Amino acid sequence: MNKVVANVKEACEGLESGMTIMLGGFGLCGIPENCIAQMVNLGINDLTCISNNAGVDDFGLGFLLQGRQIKKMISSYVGENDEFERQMLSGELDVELIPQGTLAERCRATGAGIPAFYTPAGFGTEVAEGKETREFNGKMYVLEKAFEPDFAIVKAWKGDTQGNLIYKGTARNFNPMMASAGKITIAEVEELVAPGQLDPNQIHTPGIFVQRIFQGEKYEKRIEQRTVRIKG
Amino acid sequence: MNKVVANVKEACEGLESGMTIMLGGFGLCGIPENCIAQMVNLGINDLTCISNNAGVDDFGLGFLLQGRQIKKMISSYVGENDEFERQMLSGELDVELIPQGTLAERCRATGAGIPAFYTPAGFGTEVAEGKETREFNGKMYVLEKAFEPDFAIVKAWKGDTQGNLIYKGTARNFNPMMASAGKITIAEVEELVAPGQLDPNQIHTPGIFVQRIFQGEKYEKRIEQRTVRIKG
Amino acid sequence: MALDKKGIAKRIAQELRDGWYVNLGIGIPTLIANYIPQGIEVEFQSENGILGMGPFPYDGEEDADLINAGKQTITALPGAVYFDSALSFAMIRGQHVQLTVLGAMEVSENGDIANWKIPGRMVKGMGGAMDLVASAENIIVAMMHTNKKGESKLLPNCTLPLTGVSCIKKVVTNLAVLDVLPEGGFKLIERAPGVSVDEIIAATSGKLLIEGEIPEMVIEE
Amino acid sequence: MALDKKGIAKRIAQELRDGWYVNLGIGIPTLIANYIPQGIEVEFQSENGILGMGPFPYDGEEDADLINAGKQTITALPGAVYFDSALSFAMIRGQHVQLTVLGAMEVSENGDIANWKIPGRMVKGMGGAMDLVASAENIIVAMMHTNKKGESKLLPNCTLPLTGVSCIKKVVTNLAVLDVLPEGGFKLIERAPGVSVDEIIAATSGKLLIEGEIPEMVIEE
Repeated sequence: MNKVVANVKEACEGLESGMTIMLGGFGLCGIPENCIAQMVNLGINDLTCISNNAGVDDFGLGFLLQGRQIKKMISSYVGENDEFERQMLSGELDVELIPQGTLAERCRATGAGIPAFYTPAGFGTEVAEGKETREFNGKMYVLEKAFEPDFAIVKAWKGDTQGNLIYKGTARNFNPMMASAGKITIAEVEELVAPGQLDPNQIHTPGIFVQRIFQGEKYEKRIEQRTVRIKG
Repeated sequence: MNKVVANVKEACEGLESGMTIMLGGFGLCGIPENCIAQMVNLGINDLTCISNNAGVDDFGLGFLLQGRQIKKMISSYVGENDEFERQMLSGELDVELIPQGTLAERCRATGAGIPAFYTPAGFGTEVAEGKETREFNGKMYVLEKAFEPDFAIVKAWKGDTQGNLIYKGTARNFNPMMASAGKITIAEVEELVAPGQLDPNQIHTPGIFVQRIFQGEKYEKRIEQRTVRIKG
Repeated sequence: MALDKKGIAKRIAQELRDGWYVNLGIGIPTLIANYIPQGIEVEFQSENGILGMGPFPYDGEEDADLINAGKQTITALPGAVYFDSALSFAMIRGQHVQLTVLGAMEVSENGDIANWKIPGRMVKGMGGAMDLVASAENIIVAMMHTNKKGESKLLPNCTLPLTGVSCIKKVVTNLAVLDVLPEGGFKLIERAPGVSVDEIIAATSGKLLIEGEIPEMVIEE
Repeated sequence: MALDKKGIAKRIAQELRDGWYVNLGIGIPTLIANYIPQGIEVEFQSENGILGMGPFPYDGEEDADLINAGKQTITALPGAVYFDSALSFAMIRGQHVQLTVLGAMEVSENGDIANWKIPGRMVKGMGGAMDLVASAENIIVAMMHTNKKGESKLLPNCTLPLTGVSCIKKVVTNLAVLDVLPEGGFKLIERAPGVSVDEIIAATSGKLLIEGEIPEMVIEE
């Protein structure tokens, strides 16, 4: 069950303008850097991107915003990005804001064959406008639905040729649920190993969810908010 | 955040007749052997047990059935147990059968604050009788709800004093979702270690879900269907 | 001559495609793993929580923590993965498993299946069967064409409590391969070696569609 | 004298109880981690996927794969766990986190909170705030009592788009500690050192309940 593709170019074959694409990561942590660069190269546009954040001006999804390749962002938080703000305020960019837990659960539901579920998040707020609400055990909930992405693109730490993935630290974030949600899921990894090299007890994303895998050429792994304490 | 209790007796304090209790395991694989033995010792009865299976005559939940401690079983499959069959056919035991995936998802929903979700499993069958059904994208689904267990009892391979758990092989099964679902969750482990001994990347059940943990005195780990091939 | 259980498994194995993830039910379906066609690679999912199931262990090498959905001791192949029951059924409901093969007591001409309960008898439960049939895009039923009393198991309507509705696309029996048509009806695709169309007609009580010459299955010994 | 941000954090830290899992929002709440009372142990959950957050790393030891919900580089304590966003919000929605502390632009006397959007200004999003306030049994708002224009942030009704309804139980400001009563209204519990009840009355536009002598907060320097 070899899922390996030769390179990022081959991995991104079939990505087209107008598609809905999920991209893993939280802030700049655990984002598929190589595939984002390739999406810039491909010059595809009118994209709907589902990703918790929208990158910064000169990194992550910011690259796609610079090229006005994104038509709509579906995110929970989109600060830290001047170009994003400009396009949003000018109306060039459509933005749908979703509570972070609802976003995560909707991604999971997509992969898990759950068409809809109830969550308390957003009840009584504008997030619930136009949505069905309902009481269970005296508390109010909002009905939320699965997504329908064409592709999901995730970044893992290690992966094997069968598509099994392990993430590192908080770079895991949205990647596992999104990996399960793509009609086609592309995984880029820092280190690609042979089957059997990863402990079968310790796989975060089983290869069944992954259609294409490759080792990224280079990872900058930029830090958004470097905070340190002084030794002393 | 020390969750360690001295022994199985202390771990099972507060378990009472009439309670609803979730128990991890699939068949006899990954079942909380020590806590089940203690439940026999406690002599509590009128229990509602949520567990994928009901053990065999002389192991697992079969012990509780022998003592007629269980009033109702909520399971997906209950074969391999003569005493179970006798009590069920005589009407002494109430049995609610639930599709296995729905059982797993309802356990997860319980722990995850999702009061209800839609699943395709059981639509058009007697499992859907009396339940709300609904169409999404041309397919029919059944509304299923979270459980309300008093205790959840799980078995893990390794755990640390903070309640972080790692399962082994297919002994994982229902344990992680049930661990998240108990008002009080008791974890029995084969090996109890200090914080920091388990890789933080590789914890299956974060300690936040576990209220009590102890190292089981002895594990028989009985095999239900020993199947082998002959070397040659 | 009608197929035996091995023959049914061999015929269904011909339906496997390279790269598929497959869930095999208990009974005849389990045998399919022994007949994977050369040159294709498939991976078996067992709904209790493993992908990449290997053969049974050698005597003395059984691991109580490593079983399949039939509770049999198994081994894991390189690249195998263990996971919890929620993720396992996420794979199934989310249609990540390309083929499900399971047994049945009855199949109706509109694709309903009954395979979990006989009124009046001890009910053991549906296990994962209802999730599997409600979710899989591609389900093959492996069963004998008739029951022990000689009555057809391919019916106009199921008489037993259902496991799922309008979900079965293909049935392979000891007598025939049949497609269940979207508009209803069993379309005869192949006959077992030496079995006549008349024998299949006689053994099928649901609507049977026969077009042109019906070829014999080709099953290697 | 009214409290500064550190003072608000110190006062809220007194609400921590041994064995609690706590989620701290960005801003004043983050400071609380510096003032955990002696003899109690709490563990911090950051909704991007870590339990057991430690202090910031030493210069040169930052790890791009290890950040908190504010996207700051952090460290992990022994016994820490990393997890995905779905499990993280399972912890939050499932009420496994005992205390949430977050900032607000407005709180109403019936416990509504507004903290994510100002019409006409760039909206950055609610992040995890809506999940947190809709789920936590125990939520404390940490904020200044009035806004930059000197207007009360404790109101009869919120004027800004809501983050959650009837969810806030306690508010700690630079002037006071107030409980939000189930039947509505802010009940004054404590005054900041040197702040008079009249000052609090003047700064509170929502319904304020004052019973008996209102003690001063005890805040260690």
